[in-house]
Amino acid sequence: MIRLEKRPTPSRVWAWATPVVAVLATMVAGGIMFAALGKNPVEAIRTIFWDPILGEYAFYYRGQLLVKAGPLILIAVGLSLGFRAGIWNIGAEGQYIIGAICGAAVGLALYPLEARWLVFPLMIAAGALGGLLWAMIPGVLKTRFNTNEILVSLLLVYVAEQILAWMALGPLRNPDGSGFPGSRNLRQYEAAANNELIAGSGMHWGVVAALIAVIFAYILLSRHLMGFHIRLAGQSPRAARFAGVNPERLILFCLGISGALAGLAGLFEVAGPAGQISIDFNTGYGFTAIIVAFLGRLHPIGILLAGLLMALTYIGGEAAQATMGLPAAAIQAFQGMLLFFLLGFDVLTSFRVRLGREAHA
Amino acid sequence: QDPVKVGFIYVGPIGDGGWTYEHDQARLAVEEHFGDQVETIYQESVPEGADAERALTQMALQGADLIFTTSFGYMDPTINVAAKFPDVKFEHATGYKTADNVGVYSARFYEGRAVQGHIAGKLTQSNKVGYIASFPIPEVIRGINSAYIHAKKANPDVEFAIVWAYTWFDPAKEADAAKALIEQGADVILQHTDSTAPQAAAAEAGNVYTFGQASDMAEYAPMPRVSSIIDNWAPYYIDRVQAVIDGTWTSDNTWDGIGPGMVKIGEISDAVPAEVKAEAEALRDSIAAGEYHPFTGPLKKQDGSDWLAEGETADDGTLAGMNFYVEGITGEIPN
Amino acid sequence: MSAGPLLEVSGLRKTYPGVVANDDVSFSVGPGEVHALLGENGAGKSTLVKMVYGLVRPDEGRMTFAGQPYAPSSPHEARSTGVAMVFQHFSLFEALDVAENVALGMETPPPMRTLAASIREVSETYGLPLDPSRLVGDLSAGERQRVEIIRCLLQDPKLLIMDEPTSVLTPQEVGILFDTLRKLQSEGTSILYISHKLEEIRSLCQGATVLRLGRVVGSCDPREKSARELAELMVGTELTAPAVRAGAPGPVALKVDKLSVASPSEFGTALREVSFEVREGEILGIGGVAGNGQDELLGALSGEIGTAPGAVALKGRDIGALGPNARRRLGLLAAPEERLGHAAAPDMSLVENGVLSAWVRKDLVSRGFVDWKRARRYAEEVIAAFDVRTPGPDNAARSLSGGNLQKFVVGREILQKPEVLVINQPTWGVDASAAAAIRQALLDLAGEGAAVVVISQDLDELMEIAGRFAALNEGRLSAARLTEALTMEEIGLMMGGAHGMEVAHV
Amino acid sequence: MFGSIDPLVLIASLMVASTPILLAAMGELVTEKSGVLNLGVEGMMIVGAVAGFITAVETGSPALGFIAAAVGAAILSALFAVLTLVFLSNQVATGLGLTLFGLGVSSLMGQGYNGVRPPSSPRVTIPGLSDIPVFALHPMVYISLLLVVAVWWVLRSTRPGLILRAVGESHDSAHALGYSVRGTRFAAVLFGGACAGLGGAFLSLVIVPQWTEGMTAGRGWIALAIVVFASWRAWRVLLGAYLFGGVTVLQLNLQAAGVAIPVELLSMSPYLITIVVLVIISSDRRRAAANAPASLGRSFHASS
Ligand SMILES: Nc1ncnc2c1ncn2[C@@H]1O[C@H](COP(=O)(O)OP(=O)(O)OP(=O)(O)O)[C@@H](O)[C@H]1O
Ligand SMILES: Nc1ncnc2c1ncn2[C@@H]1O[C@H](COP(=O)(O)OP(=O)(O)OP(=O)(O)O)[C@@H](O)[C@H]1O
Ligand SMILES: [Mg+2]
Ligand SMILES: [Mg+2]
Repeated sequence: MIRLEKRPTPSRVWAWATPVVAVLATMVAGGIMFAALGKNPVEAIRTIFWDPILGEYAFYYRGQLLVKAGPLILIAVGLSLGFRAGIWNIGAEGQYIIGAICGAAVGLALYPLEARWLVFPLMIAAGALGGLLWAMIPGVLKTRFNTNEILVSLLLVYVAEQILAWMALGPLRNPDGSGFPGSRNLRQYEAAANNELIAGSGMHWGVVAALIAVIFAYILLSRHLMGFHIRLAGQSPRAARFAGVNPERLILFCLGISGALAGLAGLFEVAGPAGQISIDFNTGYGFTAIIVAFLGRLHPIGILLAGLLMALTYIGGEAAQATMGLPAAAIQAFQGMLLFFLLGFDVLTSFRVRLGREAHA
Repeated sequence: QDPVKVGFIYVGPIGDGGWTYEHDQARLAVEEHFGDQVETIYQESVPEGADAERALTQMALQGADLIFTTSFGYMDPTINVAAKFPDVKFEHATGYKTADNVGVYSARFYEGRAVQGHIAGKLTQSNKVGYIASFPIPEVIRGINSAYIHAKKANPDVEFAIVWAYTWFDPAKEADAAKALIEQGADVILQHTDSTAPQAAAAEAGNVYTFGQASDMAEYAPMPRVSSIIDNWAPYYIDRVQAVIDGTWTSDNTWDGIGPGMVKIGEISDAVPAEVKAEAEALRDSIAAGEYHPFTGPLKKQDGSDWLAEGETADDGTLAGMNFYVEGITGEIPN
Repeated sequence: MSAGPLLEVSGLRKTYPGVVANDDVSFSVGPGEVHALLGENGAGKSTLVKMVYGLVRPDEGRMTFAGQPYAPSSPHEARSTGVAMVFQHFSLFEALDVAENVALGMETPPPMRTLAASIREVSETYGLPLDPSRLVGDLSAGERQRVEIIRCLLQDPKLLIMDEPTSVLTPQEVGILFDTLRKLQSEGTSILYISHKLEEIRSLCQGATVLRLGRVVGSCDPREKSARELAELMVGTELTAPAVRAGAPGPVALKVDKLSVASPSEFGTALREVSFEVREGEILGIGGVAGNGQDELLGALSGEIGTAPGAVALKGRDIGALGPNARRRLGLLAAPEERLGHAAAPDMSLVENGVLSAWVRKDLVSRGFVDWKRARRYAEEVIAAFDVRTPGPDNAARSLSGGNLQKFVVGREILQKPEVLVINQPTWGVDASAAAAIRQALLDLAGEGAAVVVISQDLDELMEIAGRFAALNEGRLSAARLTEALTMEEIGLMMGGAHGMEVAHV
Repeated sequence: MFGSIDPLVLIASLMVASTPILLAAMGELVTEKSGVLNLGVEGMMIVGAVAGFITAVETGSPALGFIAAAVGAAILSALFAVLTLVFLSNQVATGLGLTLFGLGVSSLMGQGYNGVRPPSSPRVTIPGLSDIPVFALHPMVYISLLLVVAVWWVLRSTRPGLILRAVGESHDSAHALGYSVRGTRFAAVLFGGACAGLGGAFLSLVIVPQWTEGMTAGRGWIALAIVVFASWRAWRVLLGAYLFGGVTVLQLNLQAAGVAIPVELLSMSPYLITIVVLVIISSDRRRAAANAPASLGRSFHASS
């Protein structure tokens, strides 16, 4: 039987070492799965973990890593603030959609105005505001009526998806698109486009925003009184009240920030990589970001790394599909394994593992 | 000589039993037809947007010579990537944007819907035909209109009850929609969503007729599935790959129907009375031969305004962007 | 077998990472004996009894029970052998009712209906009235303890372990408890009794084992020792009694006028028209049984609970609408009862816990940013001034023993130089020497001219340090009276009996 | 306007449509009552769907299919239990990971089963009653109702139920009294997995019935929401599941009946109505909190 013994203080060594150990363990377990599917395990692992960073086409993939990681990090950073305070926004996907819709709507309303200095900032503001307001629904319901925010934010994702379909087919439909669903492509509208800042680098304003958010959250949590209050409220709500934290304001703040960041992610995505509002615009960033937030241990730097790792498995996984014919399902299962190992090995950070008979059941 | 590398980008999993499944069947047909001359690669469940652009770039980087992008939402990504890789040929399904190295292709499913509509009109006892629609887009609206026109011709009392499922593929929801239609008295169900769930619901209800969609869905024949529209991409794919091998590929805009075999009418089962079956086959054959166009005047729009005069046929432009019901259909198109 | 001890413990040892909680502990409890375990906070008393109850396995050592080797692998085994235990931190479930809580502590509970009847019956026999259908969360601390005791009594234990049972009880409740225990003893039950209240031990116990740092440092018959001797045995040094430094009371510092608030918590008590005033340099003691509105009163004064305008005035200024930090800025500080989770955040370091309430007055935040250097200096200052035993200010609050954390919390407020300090249960579960230090600090604070409100259930403590005394009962506060003129009986009357509890005629 | 909608028929179809969610939610209720938050319901459902489907097809027995579904999903949930209860991993993240993993594994398992028709299950027929739609449904529908009664009764009136609630309420107290927190939670997680698996199999064997990848299409999430909606009460789970299923079926029926309500609004209605009802029932603050297991989502480690 395995016995766990709590360490007096969490181990710094293991905090850094567990992700490495977990990735190695995943490679072994995943390799076995790939071999069972009749694929060369070494090649598969190399395609997933190595090629995107250092392989033949890495020049392209490295940029794509940022494109994929950007929204994940941006959303996860926002969510982590709430999670730390014990406020469970699991509807970031909905806020992402609404942010994209609002931002795109502003851009499309101003079409074909050429003043980029006006159009793009207005879109950014609209995107953030859209996400924020959508997140305020669970926030206000919670503070006014004590409604569970997990439930409301989750259900609102489905509502947002319906609104998205409606927008793509109705109000935002491209008038020049001969009746096909989907909005005008914002990337072809100079003033509204969120294109790469340096061609081929993958850097767009969304990635920049994600990096700013990481720094902002880092400073907020480690230096600012607000961040201190967020951490305090999550650990012990009564102590937070004693410290003068107004719980209702904190709920609205955390939901607002996470909603605004998710909305921003949606806006940058719709104006950049995705290009347009379409029925299937959302691809689950809002949900994946929850995993990223926890993998990053709710720490901004951790989230940055977790977002990049997650992006790597997506991009490497796609490459493995195309080059080796691995089914998408195998990649999904592989990602699941990676998460399990990362989460499972995390125990080593705060516990010592002893083998042998347990002193007491 | 190196084999020609052909890539496929799919919107769903190849196991969806419908849209993506049929594209993948065609890919397998290409492999079988050309043997060592081609190598195919594919990527399934690729979301539209940025992910599609990356998947395309990746295939192009890895030396694909021809790439089929099999969903409407891949239109802009295809155009974008094509601009960066002028030597790679692209074929985009169901879109309208072309370039020197981007061709588009689509199928005239409405031709098949006409045949279905006729059979439905003849078979219904309750005079109520249920229609499970996915999203209100021209493709789907065209199908509803075509089916309705021919059902009405076969049976002037027929009515259509339309349920918008707002999904291409959610078997349980499709099943619920089918049940709701049956409960509302429909005894024939047409569907423009991809799963066999409606067939199963009809089988359970008994005495309800359905049609296969995208695939033949023969496992539900002879009842409730009495016929089907099958997406048959193989001839076209083989043709285009051949063109690349021969070096004769040029950008095209293909919209094929029953005639060239892109749309196939699945076996009309014995549950359909022989004379109805004969009529339906005759209709199919005249469409295939180009003698009859499913949208032939006189036709009015739902609001009563004139659309097509006696003998006039609809032009492809109007059909491609169709956003209105024809006269007689009740209810409104969402938005 | 009849002559030998009921429980014999020899050479028990238990280590936790970095701590030796028990080392070579041996002692025995005779049949029908009430045996005390004494020791400072962290001496290892709870660990020892948990081993007897089968909850913790010893690393080394042997036990015998009624002459048979005894090595319980779980509390179930202990209970079927005849050992029952009342925990220091209750082992109750707030959302379950009394009968369910009792059933969970029994090996083979009868059907609920029968159980409810026997709960009623036993509770009446022992003078501990209890309604089996009430939710435990709705009960006062004293009533909760009755649940634990009845749970034990229903199993006819041969050995009853009680870990600090009286720290939450009023004198009346303690009296009832003692009657119950004596009755049990007369029926032949042995009792292993842990308490910091030495007078209690002297009146109840026939034997005592004293622990220090996990080892047995002595045993005695407590009836033959004075409380002071016992305390010195525990601590190992001489104790000094608090020196009273009462000055003449100055002008009114805090005035509370007809304060009524609803309780924010599900199982709380509302305050009803509470009025009192405290003067500079004075300590006002507020006594009463736990659960009569103490938490709410502290919350209303600290600013955690919103109050009506005009209800609370600080030096003539209405502060009813102000929040905790605005009140701190004006000089009104508070220290709640619950150390972990209210006064301090368990997983945060002492530095962070210092910032928690001290940033306003100690200038630890500028333009929204926390100055961690100053914060650390402040935490170090508190640690030094109040002799908080911890490796350093970066240690988490939960790693401190209860007494040390209490010293930190009290010190954190006192070093901010409050003009008014409201403190709830300043020495709850704290050992004698630490309690003396805290009381002294409060007296010194008043001596320097601050007004102090001490809310406590420990009446001896209030008699010792407070100038005036008032009692809180079901959310109402009695008029304050000078302590010197009060007798215990009068106090009992002021507290309105013991919270609806009658002393049953045993 | 609603003239063509037969209420009995509607009730019968809402009962069928709600059953997968009801089964999964009942399982999750028990899991959460023990203090464990397993967000992997979607993953467990789909694994149940595929495991049940494969078994039913291979053996020709739908009953065996349901058993296999329960076992298969329980095995998957055991993975969650080991991670969260033994290795003390974060429950939220592990649950989300379980969903991802379950979706992947199920499609790997299901390769080759696309388009296959499963054996159809017999209906219970009670002479005289079976003409009434509500009494002629698949046996699992009635089993799910029995499950509600059983869970309610076990939680309320039996010792295992009491221990389960105690563990979910305060794991420290339960541990101090000698109850195995880990063991109880392990069992509760397995039960939750098995129920979710049954729900999945009901989709793939009865409602649809066919196997397709991703066929649960978010129903696991709805099941999770229903448990919160129900504030952890068995009867309210039934109410919530039937409310949600009912609105879903009703909106399709309204469309089919040609009622002139905008389709966009109708498709949103199940979610919106659930939120509105929740707001109404949770505005009583004190009561809402009372049923939530106090230890929900917290890891337990006995240091001894
Ligand atoms: N589970 C545990 N893990 C690690 N250390 C522990 C644990 N339980 C107790 N200790 C440590 O063992 C020592 C003895 O603790 P114990 O609770 O037995 O003291 P105590 O005498 O009951 O103190 P108090 O009077 O405060 O109740 C302390 O140093 C304590 O920190
Ligand atoms: N999780 C549960 N465990 C045990 N019993 C339950 C549970 N949920 C409900 N019950 C019991 O089921 C019965 C009906 O449930 P219901 O949800 O109506 O409870 P209720 O307390 O009446 O709700 P409310 O107080 O909101 O009116 C009650 O007897 C209730 O005690
Ligand atoms: Mg103790
Ligand atoms: Mg009720």
